[in-house]
Amino acid sequence: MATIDYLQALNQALDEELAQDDTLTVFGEDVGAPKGGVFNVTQGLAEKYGDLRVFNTPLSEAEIAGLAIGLGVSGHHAVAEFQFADYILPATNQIISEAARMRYRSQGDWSAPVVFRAPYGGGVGGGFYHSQSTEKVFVGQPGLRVVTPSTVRDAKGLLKSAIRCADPVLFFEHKRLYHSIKADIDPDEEILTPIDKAQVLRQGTDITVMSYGITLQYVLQAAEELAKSGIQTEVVDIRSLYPLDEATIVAAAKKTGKVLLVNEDNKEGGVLGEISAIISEQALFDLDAPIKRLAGPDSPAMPYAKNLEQAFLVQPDQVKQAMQELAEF
Amino acid sequence: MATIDYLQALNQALDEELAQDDTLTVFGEDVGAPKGGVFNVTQGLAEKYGDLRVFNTPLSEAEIAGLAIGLGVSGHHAVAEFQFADYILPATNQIISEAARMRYRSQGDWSAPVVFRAPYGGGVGGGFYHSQSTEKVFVGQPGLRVVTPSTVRDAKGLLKSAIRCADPVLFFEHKRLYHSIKADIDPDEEILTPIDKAQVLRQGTDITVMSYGITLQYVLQAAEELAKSGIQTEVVDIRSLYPLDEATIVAAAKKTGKVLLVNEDNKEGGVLGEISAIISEQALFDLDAPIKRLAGPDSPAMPYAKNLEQAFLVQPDQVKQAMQELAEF
Amino acid sequence: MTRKLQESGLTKAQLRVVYAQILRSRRLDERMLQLQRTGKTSFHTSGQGQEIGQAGMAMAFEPGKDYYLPYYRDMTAFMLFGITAKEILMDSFGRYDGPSGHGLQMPNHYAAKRVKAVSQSSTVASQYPVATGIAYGAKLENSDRVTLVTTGDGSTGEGEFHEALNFAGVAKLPVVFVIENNGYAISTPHNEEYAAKSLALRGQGYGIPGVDVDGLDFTATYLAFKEAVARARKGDGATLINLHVLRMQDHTSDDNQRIYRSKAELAEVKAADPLKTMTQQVLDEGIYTQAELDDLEKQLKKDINVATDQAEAAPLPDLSVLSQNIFAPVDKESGIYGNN
Amino acid sequence: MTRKLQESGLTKAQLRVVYAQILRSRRLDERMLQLQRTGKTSFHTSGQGQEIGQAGMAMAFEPGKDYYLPYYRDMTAFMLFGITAKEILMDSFGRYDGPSGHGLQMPNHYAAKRVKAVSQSSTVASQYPVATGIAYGAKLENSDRVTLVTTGDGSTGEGEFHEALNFAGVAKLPVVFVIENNGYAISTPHNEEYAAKSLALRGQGYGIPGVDVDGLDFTATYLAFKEAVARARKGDGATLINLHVLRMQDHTSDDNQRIYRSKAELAEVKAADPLKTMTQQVLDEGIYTQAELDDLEKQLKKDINVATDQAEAAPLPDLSVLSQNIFAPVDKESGIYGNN
Ligand SMILES: Cc1ncc(C[n+]2csc(CCOP(=O)(O)OP(=O)(O)O)c2C)c(N)n1
Ligand SMILES: Cc1ncc(C[n+]2csc(CCOP(=O)(O)OP(=O)(O)O)c2C)c(N)n1
Ligand SMILES: [Mg+2]
Ligand SMILES: [Mg+2]
Repeated sequence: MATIDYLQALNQALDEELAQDDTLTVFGEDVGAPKGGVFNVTQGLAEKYGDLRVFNTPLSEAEIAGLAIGLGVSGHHAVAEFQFADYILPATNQIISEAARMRYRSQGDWSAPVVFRAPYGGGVGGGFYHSQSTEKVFVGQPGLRVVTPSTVRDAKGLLKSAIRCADPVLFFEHKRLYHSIKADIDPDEEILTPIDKAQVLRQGTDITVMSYGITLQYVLQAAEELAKSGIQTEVVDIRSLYPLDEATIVAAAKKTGKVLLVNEDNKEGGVLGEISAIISEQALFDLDAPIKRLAGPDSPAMPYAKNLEQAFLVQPDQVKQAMQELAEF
Repeated sequence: MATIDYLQALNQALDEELAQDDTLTVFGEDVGAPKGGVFNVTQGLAEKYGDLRVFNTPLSEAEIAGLAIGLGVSGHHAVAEFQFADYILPATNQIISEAARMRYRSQGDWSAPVVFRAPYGGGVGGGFYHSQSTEKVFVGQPGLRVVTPSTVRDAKGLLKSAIRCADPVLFFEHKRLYHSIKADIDPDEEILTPIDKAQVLRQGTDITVMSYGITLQYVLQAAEELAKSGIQTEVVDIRSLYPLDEATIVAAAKKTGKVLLVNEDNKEGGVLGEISAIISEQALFDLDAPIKRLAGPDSPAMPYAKNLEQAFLVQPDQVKQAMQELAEF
Repeated sequence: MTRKLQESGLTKAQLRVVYAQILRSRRLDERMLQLQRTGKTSFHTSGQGQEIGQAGMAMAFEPGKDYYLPYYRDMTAFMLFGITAKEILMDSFGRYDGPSGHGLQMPNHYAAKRVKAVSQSSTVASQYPVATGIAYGAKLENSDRVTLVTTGDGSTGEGEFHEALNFAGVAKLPVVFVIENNGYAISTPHNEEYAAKSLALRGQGYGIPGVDVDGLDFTATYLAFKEAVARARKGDGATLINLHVLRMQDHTSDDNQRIYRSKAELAEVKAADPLKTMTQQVLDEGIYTQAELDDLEKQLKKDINVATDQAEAAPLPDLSVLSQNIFAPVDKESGIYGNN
Repeated sequence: MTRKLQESGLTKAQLRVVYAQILRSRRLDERMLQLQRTGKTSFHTSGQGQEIGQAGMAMAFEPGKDYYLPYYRDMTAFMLFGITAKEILMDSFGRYDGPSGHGLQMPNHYAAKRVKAVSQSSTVASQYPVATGIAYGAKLENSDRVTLVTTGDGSTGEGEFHEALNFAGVAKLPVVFVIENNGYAISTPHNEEYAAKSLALRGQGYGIPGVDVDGLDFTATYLAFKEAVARARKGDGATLINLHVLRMQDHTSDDNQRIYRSKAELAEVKAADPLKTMTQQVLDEGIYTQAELDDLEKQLKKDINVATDQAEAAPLPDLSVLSQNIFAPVDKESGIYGNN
């Protein structure tokens, strides 16, 4: 056992997969030696696996995506890094028009088994273009999986599974989880996390809260605190943002009849809407309270000044309060 | 009065606004003389207003968007055409990073009062890349309005309002409405449609159906037919896809307590999810039935072979049946 | 002056095959336009005027070894890579056995797993970045396979064109980038697409050779591509080829070019038909006799008739296709990931 | 050889101002690094090594008439357009009165309505297409105003760079495109960014002149820009300027360049500091005496101290900003649209 953080878990996942799959390449802006990525997720990999397999690309996100797709198409595997989730946007066409459609439009003649990694989320003083949650732009594209790990174990297991997945996976990493969560992981255990399943992290009978990213940490913490006053929370880590794991979501909603959905993104138009719609379509008469969403305000994410940034971000006490109110509903 | 179709209404809107606003420009691929757009929406305009104001651009959608934004920023107005809604994707970064953020990030020092037009929707034998509903990619970006007219009157009035709007507007036109719906429009009437309001097209007391695009026509037709068997349908034209008109949506949902949402896009991840979430958040206890969605399957839109294309598309009889089932619920 | 076919260095037998394929492709193209006009199919994009250039291009590659990312006018090159008229017609009729799209893709979206012709989108130029990934794969495999990717002149305006060439220059990728330059992007003439004296000049900006090639001249085209392919196989990197061709027909069957091209211009284009030139060449150089050509025409007509009937009779995709092959099946055993 | 300042054709008075602004900007940059290191601000991107080139560039434009779309290292040019140290510091401290972002944007996102310096995103190169729209506006207005837009060398890899230049060539737009080429994109050296011998060669691919300019040489830079601006004002279209500069500091305060640049290279860069060269020039050419320079240093220090205090004391944005200026208010009278 060794205690590692979320970022180290990602690095281990890449390292292990590079070791076991010699068709695998890892690249992106500043991903190669000696920098190993602006967040250091790929640190040491170019040194270990050579700069033909782990390398820097020019600034050109569409090319980064297309390069990955072409590698996937021709029997290689690729993990492409977008330096920030904000900078996936120039690659939208490649991801949606090429990667997401490759298998279906050719009925399996061709496929694009590639992973697009992207650090997302705010609270790092990054202003509008180093803070966004851009997952909503990419969900709803059949053929493209969108996932995000919110635990250290999943950071490793989900990335390894994504690399082994035969389809393109857009893999979001919350920047504020990189160093803020740690866990004991056995370096010899082969961790592979299901790529299409939500995960119940805590069992409860009073309220059900579903979340992902940093806000999931707030939910877990609040659940712990509220348990002391007798409120038992069912906590679901959504994890697979597209396609959603309807079965787990609906079961968890039915279990308590009171549902709160939490994420960091803007409220209107984000992925929580779809989760809510699934529940009200499939479990309406099991509900004892309106399906509440706690999310960012509907203003552009995210202003720079600390006070505004904090006001934008969903705060732990807001989460706790919303949970309490729901329990009392 | 003159009977015109949806496409002519769009052409009239452009013509009138070019006449009254001499800062206005209209451009895109093949938009200038003599072709006037691949669907002829801009036909005759370059001849009338000159090819400095109405012109062709090279194939470069990011540039088309940026050109419009720069014009808007410097006191001009622009209507930029994307030849198909599928081809907005290469411009995603310009639209989201520049247009949608311009006003907010500069606190009003700069703004981008531009319209991005895009023909969307399937059923035209266009396969994967001439059939998509790409609105879901762009909703949820504060600062960017997303609208679509579904009546002839709105085709004219909403485009004129969008042109006069001080913010960027992404304007979707359903291709199969271009020539399939007609209306009597007084050419001398100045039609300006509210840009942030849904519209109740039909009053009813039994069920509420909300839709936009071609499927709204099916809803209206079915409502007419069902009225004969005593089912009274409240029909809402969503029209403003972002931000949504919550007040109208919630009121219409409460009115009957039975809600059906219909669109042509895939079901999971589309804009219907948000509408559903708003309703279950604000009107849950007024509901007598689960909020149902009738939408395309969760497979890539849209296969070419006629049989598959028709199987993908929501059909009029499916709409009618879903409405009937909801009424009987 | 158009160079002699014999100067290409190809054998007479090879040249006979090339010419027959070009003619087959022209006749097939004509048939496809006719099928569209009579409502038998709903769409066609003609490649007439681009056949000779495409043939010179295709002959420089090794089908089955080299990867090919074609664009929608590449029927002639595609056939020279080994695809039959019947296969192409199945795609036109939206039949499941069509190799390009199995009835899911629009006509003219040429692709075939069998010859490493990769599935394409309609989004112009987006195959360029994908081609660089495939080319990078050759480096990883230590293979001397080459990747061929084509697009139109107007499509060079897209950012993805640029990004792909830039990376190919940096990584010295074994790829041949082709611009089939017919002077138009739908109705937009080249001077409204780009202001460069020649698009070949772009090569320098990426550190790769850029060459102008007369795509109406089979031999000139073939030799230029041969050089580019040799360069790539040797590990010397990419080449950009600006292949000058003609667009003889409407942009697609949805278009009417008489609106934006003058009668005089269209007459000129017709007169310059490179197929005429090449037909004269094969006769002059004794590759075919007139009698042989007459037979060939008859044979092609018969073949295409048969192919049309067979293609039309082939089954449409089953409705189950709507939910197949969207995602890879999740492996039941491990319960965790696709069958990668 | 660095050209004499007097050969620029600027008056001694003008050159005094230019030099003072350059020095002010260097001292301000140093202060901003210090503020970041001591935790007073959270971020800074240094422009050290690019000041002389930026000054030569800025002096060729008419602030207030010409539009300017800067990038994040453009502090010197921005100041020469008429922005004060205090204003810049307010942006660094995230204060509402900062002209660039009113506390909403990160530091170094230079913009100011007052001098037509347009709000920028962090997404590199995305200002290039926007600049073409502004330049097109000049044509519509029949104005001889020029648009200046800058970016870094690495950023030229982006598709938006290409699309903007292509259209500017086609439409002969009055715009000057600048690449401030410091040889690095964060840790990525130029040979991993592009393979062209010079990025100036890209100009030909767009039908516009592309020129290499020594951005360590004030006079050479100023004259090159003067020519580009004159060209644009006359209606002769765009110019691409590849301005060779140095990046003396880390990419940003989040970076550590000692990881990827050798000690020797960093020592070389330090030795080549163009400010040293120019300081020698102003002394040699009698534009300042040493005593005057000493005074100037003292004055700048005082000014920057005051500016820092004032900026820090300025108010943060009010929380109400969170819901302001997202959309224009809908006009109550007509009930239908924004106040366009
Ligand atoms: C990204 C994108 N934008 C627009 C279109 C619509 N479109 C299809 S073909 C075409 C013109 C292409 O011209 P060119 O590249 O010269 O090729 P050609 O058709 O002349 O062979 C356009 C605008 C598209 N398919 N993709
Ligand atoms: C589209 C996009 N991709 C990536 C980034 C992250 N990023 C910021 S600056 C930079 C390097 C820019 O290098 P260059 O253009 O040479 O400018 P320099 O910083 O050297 O002045 C990168 C990769 C970004 N801001 N935008
Ligand atoms: Mg063309
Ligand atoms: Mg640089």
